Amino acid sequence: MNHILEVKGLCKYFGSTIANKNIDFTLKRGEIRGLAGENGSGKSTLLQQIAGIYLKDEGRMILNGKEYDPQNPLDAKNNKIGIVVQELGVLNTLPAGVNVFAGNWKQFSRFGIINMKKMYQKANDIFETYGLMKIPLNADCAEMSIESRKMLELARALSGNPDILILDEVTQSLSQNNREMLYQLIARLQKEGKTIVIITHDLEEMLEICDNITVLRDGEVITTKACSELDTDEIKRLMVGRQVNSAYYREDAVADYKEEVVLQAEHVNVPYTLNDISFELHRGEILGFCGLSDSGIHEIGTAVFGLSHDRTGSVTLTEGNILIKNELIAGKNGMAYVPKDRDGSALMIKDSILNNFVLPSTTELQGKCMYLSPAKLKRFAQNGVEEFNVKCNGIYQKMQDLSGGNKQKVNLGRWLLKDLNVLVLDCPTRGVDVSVKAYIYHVMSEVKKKGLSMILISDELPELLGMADRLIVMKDGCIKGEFIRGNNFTQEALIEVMV
Amino acid sequence: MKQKIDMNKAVPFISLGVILIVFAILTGGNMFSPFNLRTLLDQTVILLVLCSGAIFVVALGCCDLSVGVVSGMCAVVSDIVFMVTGNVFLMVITAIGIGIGFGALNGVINAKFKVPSFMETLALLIGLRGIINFIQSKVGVTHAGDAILMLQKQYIKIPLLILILAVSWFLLERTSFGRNARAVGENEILAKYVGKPVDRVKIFCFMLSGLTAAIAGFFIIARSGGTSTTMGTMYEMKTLIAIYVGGVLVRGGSTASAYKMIIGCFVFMIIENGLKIMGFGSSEISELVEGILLMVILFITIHAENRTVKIKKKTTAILIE
Amino acid sequence: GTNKEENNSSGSVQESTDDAVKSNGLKFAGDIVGQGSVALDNFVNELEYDFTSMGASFQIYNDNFTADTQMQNVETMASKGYDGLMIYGWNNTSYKQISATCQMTKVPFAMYDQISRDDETTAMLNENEYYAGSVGTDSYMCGANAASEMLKNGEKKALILGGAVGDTIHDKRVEGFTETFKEGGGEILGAGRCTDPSEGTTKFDDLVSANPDAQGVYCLAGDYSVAAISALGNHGDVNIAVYQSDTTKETIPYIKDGTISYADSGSKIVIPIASALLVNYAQGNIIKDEAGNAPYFANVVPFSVTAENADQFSDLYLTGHPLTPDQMNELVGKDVTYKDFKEFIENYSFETSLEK
Amino acid sequence: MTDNKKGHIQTIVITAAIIAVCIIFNYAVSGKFLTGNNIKTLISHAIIPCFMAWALCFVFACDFTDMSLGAVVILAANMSGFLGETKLGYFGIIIGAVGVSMALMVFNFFLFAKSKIPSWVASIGMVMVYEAIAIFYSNHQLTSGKTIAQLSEPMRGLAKAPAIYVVFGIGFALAYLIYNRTTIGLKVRALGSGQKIAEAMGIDTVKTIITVGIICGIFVGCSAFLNESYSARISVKTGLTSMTMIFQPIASVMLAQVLKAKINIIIGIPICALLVYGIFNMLTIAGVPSGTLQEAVLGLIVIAFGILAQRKQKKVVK
Ligand SMILES: Nc1ncnc2c1ncn2[C@@H]1O[C@H](COP(=O)(O)OP(=O)(O)OP(=O)(O)O)[C@@H](O)[C@H]1O
Ligand SMILES: Nc1ncnc2c1ncn2[C@@H]1O[C@H](COP(=O)(O)OP(=O)(O)OP(=O)(O)O)[C@@H](O)[C@H]1O
Ligand SMILES: [Mg+2]
Ligand SMILES: [Mg+2]
Repeated sequence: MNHILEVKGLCKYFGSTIANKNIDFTLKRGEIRGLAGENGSGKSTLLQQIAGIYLKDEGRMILNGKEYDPQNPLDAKNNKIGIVVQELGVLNTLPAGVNVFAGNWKQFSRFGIINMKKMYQKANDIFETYGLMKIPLNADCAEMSIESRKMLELARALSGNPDILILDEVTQSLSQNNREMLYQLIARLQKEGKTIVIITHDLEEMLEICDNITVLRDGEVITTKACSELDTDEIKRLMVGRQVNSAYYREDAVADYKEEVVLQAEHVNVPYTLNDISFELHRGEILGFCGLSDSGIHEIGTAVFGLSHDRTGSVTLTEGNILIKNELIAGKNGMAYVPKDRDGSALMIKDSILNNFVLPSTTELQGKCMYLSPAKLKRFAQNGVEEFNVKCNGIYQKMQDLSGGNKQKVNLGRWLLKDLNVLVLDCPTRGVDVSVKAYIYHVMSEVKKKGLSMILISDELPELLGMADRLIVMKDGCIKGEFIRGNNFTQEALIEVMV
Repeated sequence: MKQKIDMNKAVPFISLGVILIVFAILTGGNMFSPFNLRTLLDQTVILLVLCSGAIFVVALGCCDLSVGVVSGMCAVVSDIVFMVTGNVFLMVITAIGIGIGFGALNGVINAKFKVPSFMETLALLIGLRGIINFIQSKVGVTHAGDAILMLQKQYIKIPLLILILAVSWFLLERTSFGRNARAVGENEILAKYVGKPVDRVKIFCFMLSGLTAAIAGFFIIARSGGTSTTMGTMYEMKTLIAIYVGGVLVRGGSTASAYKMIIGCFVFMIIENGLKIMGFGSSEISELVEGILLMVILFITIHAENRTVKIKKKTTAILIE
Repeated sequence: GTNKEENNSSGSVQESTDDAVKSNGLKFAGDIVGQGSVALDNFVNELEYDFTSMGASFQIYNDNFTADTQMQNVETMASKGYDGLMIYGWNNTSYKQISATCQMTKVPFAMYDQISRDDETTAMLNENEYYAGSVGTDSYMCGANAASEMLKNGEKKALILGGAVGDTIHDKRVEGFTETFKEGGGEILGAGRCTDPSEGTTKFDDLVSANPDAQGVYCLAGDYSVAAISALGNHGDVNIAVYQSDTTKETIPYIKDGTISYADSGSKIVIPIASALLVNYAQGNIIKDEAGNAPYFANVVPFSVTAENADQFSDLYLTGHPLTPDQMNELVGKDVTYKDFKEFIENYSFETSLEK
Repeated sequence: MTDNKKGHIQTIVITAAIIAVCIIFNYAVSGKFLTGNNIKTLISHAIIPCFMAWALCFVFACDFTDMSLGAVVILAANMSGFLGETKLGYFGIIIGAVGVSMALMVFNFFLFAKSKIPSWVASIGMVMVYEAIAIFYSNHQLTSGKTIAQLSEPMRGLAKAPAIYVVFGIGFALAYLIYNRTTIGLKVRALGSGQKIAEAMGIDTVKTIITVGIICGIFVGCSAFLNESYSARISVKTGLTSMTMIFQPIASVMLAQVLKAKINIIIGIPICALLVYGIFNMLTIAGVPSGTLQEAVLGLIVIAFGILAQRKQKKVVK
């Protein structure tokens, strides 16, 4: 049979999010398949189920004509499926060479003793035969660069001599010559009759190397077509698909902010992540940052707020000429930062709504002797819950019982109740549904009108295009371009610069 | 929909109730003779004083294993100061200075140098005990001054205890400082991102713990009438156990509250006293029962909290970062 | 002792219950400074034996080596309502509190082994009508005797090995030893104080390495002699004689073969005497000395254990008990007076006790 | 490459400094330190806790902390002493110690993995239970007229000159091979990267945790029978005091972690144990009283090494 893998009716839910909806997906032997889709369209989820990292909720998979239901990544590896995941997955406490065969060390052991030499030899062989970038195999992974780690993961995926190799956004963290290497490797594997599945946001790259492309949207497969029938515009149309409601984002089509500079960043450097970044933020402006995952956009947020300790250069609040040296100064002078990892670093997930709501405002709410009146706090939180429409059973409910959208309302709302100068938002609509998104955009427009300046970091282009006054495009830690609302403010133009 | 009863809040009351009933039956009511009730209160005072400071460190999600030895140190040195100068004020200042000083040391090493508090305070425990032994071997056992012995008087002891507990409760639950400390325990990254002075809060919490250790030092000498090398031994463990048994989780945060600490101290002392009243005077039974009860209560508290957080079993999510 | 019954060397408590039971049904309790060390565990055993011999019951409370726990134990014992308490006076700063507690709860108490040595405290105790008396071992003399013995043997350079600083008994022994030894012109090269005997070997190893010229070691308890001897086994070229207080079962063979040059022991005798005082008090026969105060016997000096008497010592003091139930019961009763006690102590010696 | 060179120079400087300190000290105490006998003493002192340090190393490798090791050693050593005096002889000594500690360690690890109580808290609970069991045993022995298990002189050969080096050699080889060269060692270390990520790599975490218990049991057991052979008897302890037994091994492990980048941790541990005990030995020779200021120095060393070991720590530390 020509089909190596068939996926039928696959579904995957994360709570109420439907990440994959009734997916039918077939891979032919020896083909190179690309997966395209917006952020959050379910690409990674699909492939991770195939690789045994997530367990599927519904549906079935048939591999080589046999029923296939991997319970863990080793199952998948034993069935000759290898994956390089989007997020980093290496064992920091073990040397690189050992990581290559993670979980599969038995093969080197004789009488219970592992032949390390053989393992390193074989690891080395893998790097050599596939022509991967050399990394020090006996060094611990904890301090390796992202590129080295990717190489390591690639080697691990290849160590099982897989028939299906899955590469989830690998290229974006590789340098140019390693990318070339990867292309050659892919071509060679194809010649050997292997199947390769690739996710990349670089559509031209995808068109170049793939045979066929599957487009996903909102967790569903839209279509699968041969590359010869497609071009980038067509893929994008398929990807975005839906009509974007005009009332969803801001309605005005031109930039609109005051001349006054609120915050100025000059020559900001953070080792390995940011490279000589300078920009100005004006009163009432929404300044967007866009770029691929490792382009450094998220570090902009931490650097501006004074959280990166090895930052050099200066970030200054113009009013009072205050240098933001650390997060304490930032917090005291009307800055706020909403991080990307909502549950991990923005909320006290096991604490009540009330406590989460009042935390940033305790200094304003306290009376003599740091006294916080419970009644006052209650009123404050109650007021916030009502103002931001948080759906809950009362302010004493635990944060973790709220839905994602409502968590985000608390997360943002507690800042908007304060009298701020600058708000740094990192992916504020992550994991939030359409209506809450619309609500957040609405609130953002409101506060913008009141003169709040915002830095909006996001990996969703439509959001940035919809909300930002100015957009700075980043790549490899450098500023690559700047766009102003109303002036060639399109996704195509941005992607051109981004990749 | 009605709000669920928070198991974590209920557990301390349940364990206190159960323990009271069990010991009432086992000791045949002996436990509640007026004299024993007084004794029980007397015995709990030191623990309560220590806990009222240590609760702040626990709220951070850290632990302070040095409270016992610091209280011993404060007692020994301040008693010497009193013997030499005869000045009560100087004695109190010395003790409090030493207590706060060691607290600050713990705090700085934990917050700035990132040494786990558990390791760091354990090391202090070893080291200071050696220094106490050294001082005692040079100076010899000293008797407590009369001013200190006044602390044994009920009319001084009880109001002072209530004052300390009230201040501790107020700081922990009614001030922004307490809120910051608990926020650090819930999520240190968040506290930082919100612009809270995390390091300062941590150091201050450890200092409070040192302060109450110093005060407890006075109660300890008052109780035994003078200094000895073993002063305050094992109080660090008793303190932590009492706080955890009260239903405060090891991660601290919002689970740390004053009433839990107070209940925890009483539960712990009732178990200890009750076992002795029952006639298990030698340590093996009390240690065995205490160890097992500690783990049972901890297990219940931890799982009582997890009960409300049913995690979706089917997803084995890969760890991000 | 008029009783011709042979010495009850097996130490079994049951065998003696058919004797006249005088203090039937009384309940006593007492504390011990700590558990785990042989000497202390032996004390506990003796306490239980003595009270059972007199027809009473006994419950031990462990102080875990802390003064605070001792107070807690005394309070608990007092509130539980025992007929009398045996107080191990290891922490002399707490006497006042203990006395006050007992007075408040109207529980008689006697102090044993470690007792008050200063007049002020003794006077304070005498004011308490529930104070039944003290019987103490002279720990200072233990050390002093060992020092004299060492000096007599011409050894001038000594090491000390024993329990941690803060162990009041060991501290007293060290004090006695040091003062006497220095007066006699000796020099103390080093002291190893351990948290427990298993540390002893290591500590003594280091000490010997540091001071190979030492001539004698004073071990503060039998456990430490064992440790010292095993450490000495690692050093072929040194010549250090072992002196010890508190003979334990393991050291008997060493005493017999001469590995241990001098050993003393016998502080256990204070327990039956103190128990008898307490039982008398509890039965209403309050014993007072000539001056009308509670009895105070601070002079029970341990005797030396030699190769000749080692076996008998072991039978009487280690596996068995110094007094038979009959001897004990002679010290209890309506007609017993202070004189009887005094005579008993004056006439008592290890040798005489062997005769019976 | 220059980094590597710098590393070498650093190592040489540190080694030279240590040797210099030893020589100067030796001179200061008029040659008492570097005598053959003293060095022999020092080495055998370092060997016994070294086993405990290896066990701790495995415990730390999977991100746990076990405070009950001391209590386990006490129980195991007593069992070893008890069996050693029966017909089983040396076989009994070894089996008694290793068997008991294995059983207890497996139980500990199972508890850590299953109860979700933070391991160090749970292990303190276990200290109480184990100490109580030890006192039960000791009291039982006493009331039946015996003392706690004690090894008689002829049975104590395991801690004497040739045997102790053989035991050390075997232990070292075992620790080295298991930690570096076996599937289970690698799995244990993988656990240190986080339970979730290890699971994602297809590692059966529960099974691994139980195997770590067995491995730790072997090392703790060795430490127990060496202790018993060395001091003839291990008295029981109450009131959590058995925890003091792991302080010095912890200091050794922490120092070895500082040196991890240069020396394999399993090799580093005996070296560091030697260093730590060397310091104590020096203090004793210099006349610093043990039980007082020596402990103060130990505390200081632990804190200093802690600071060194954590100096690159970026994670949240509690
Ligand atoms: N572990 C998880 N828990 C909860 N929700 C998740 C989880 N992983 C993914 N999701 C959600 O599932 C949906 C699909 O996510 P997925 O990672 O598959 O998207 P993607 O197409 O790979 O996006 P990207 O291009 O950003 O990688 C998203 O809405 C995401 O928020
Ligand atoms: N772990 C939980 N425990 C208890 N209740 C929960 C839990 N998670 C969600 N809920 C409740 O279930 C309801 C639906 O939550 P859910 O997460 O499904 O919302 P949602 O539709 O995804 O909304 P959003 O788009 O805001 O994420 C909410 O009222 C929430 O309070
Ligand atoms: Mg993805
Ligand atoms: Mg949701």
